[in-house]
Amino acid sequence: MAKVEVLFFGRMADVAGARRKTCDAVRLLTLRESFFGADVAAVRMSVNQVQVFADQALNDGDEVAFFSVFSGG
Amino acid sequence: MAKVEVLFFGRMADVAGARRKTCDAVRLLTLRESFFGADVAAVRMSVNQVQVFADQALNDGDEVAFFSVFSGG
Amino acid sequence: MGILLLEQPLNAAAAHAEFLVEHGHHGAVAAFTGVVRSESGGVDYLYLDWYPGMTEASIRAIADAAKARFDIREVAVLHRCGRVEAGEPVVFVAAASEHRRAAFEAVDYMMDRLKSEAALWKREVGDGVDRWVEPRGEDAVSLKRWS
Amino acid sequence: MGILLLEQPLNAAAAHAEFLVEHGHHGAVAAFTGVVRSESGGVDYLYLDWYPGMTEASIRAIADAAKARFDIREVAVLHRCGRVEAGEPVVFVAAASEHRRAAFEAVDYMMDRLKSEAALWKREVGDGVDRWVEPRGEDAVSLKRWS
Repeated sequence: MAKVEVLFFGRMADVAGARRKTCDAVRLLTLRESFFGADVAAVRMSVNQVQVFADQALNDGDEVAFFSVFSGG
Repeated sequence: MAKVEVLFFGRMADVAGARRKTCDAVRLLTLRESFFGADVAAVRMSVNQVQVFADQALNDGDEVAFFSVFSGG
Repeated sequence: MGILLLEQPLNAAAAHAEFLVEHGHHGAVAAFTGVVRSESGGVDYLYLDWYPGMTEASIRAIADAAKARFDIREVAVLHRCGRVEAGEPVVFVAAASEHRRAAFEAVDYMMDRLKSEAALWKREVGDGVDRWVEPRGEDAVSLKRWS
Repeated sequence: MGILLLEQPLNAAAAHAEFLVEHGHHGAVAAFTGVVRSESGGVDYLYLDWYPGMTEASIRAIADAAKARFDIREVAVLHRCGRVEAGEPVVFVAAASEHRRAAFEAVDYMMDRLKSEAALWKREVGDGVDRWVEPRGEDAVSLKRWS
């Protein structure tokens, strides 16, 4: 198990009911499922501030984020 | 003969060698020819501050202008 | 603010600031400032010849056309005439709208029309340079986008 | 000026003034200011959630892409984060160029990309209103013009 920092932004912070958590995790998609279940179509994710679109293994100290679609400007 | 004020702007002021003249004239194109001869392709004209593109009779007190193509902005 | 033809220096920063205060609440403000280029081939200043009355009317017609054509709330057009030194603003155009696309397009449109339909005559003067400027081919191409 | 993500009020007039002083000599300065609309259906303020580090990087990537794509000399992007009251600027974008078309297009392009590719999350809060905003269909259409 890797110890990772998990951050939540936008609507996903409301859905998860958290802004930040420290978690033990092995893979990104498993971690996402633990917060959002199977209904993940709207959940974007990043690892170490780089947006990612597929599963990957997590390492100790990784910073993972889950967030809704961007809306700036 | 009508007595008209004639103004010159842009390059046409250089060509005519004048900025303003008072002239006796009957028709617009005859007046234009008196300043620019037959080489009038680049000479635009207005009567009483409205741009015109064809000949017309002139009346006492009309303000005629001859000028080159606009270049603002 | 509306339409102004100025023989004195044009303060584009102040014009933009005032336009934001008065019309920014609509949501979207697009602006364009044209400055006499200081690095361009020896031009020390522009001289913009103008026809008092007709020049203002031609600029107003362009602003009115923009307001009729685009979904915008307000426009400003400030244009210099007379002698404009290198580095000084020659034109400032702004539009306020609830929609950013309309604001952009209105400013773009007004600039295109000002280049060739405002009653102004531009002369470039500098070291060994003294020429009347006519609209360039790219100005005509740009203008044609709106027809 | 470059890229700034601001938790404090954004002074768009001062930013425009500074940009003109520093980069106006190139000849063409286009600018866009987005303000939180005060008249729009009971919104008192926006809250822009952001991801420190990633948000700045995403904005910088958009500015760099504009510089690579258009014939422009300099850009500025100032974007608010946190709580932005109705009537306050939320974004200021500017581009300086020798060519007005390039300056216009660069600002237009950056605004389109900021709407959907900057790492920001916009919430509208007001009288009976509290909702996360997602990019609208027209934003996607506008963005597609550049692809």
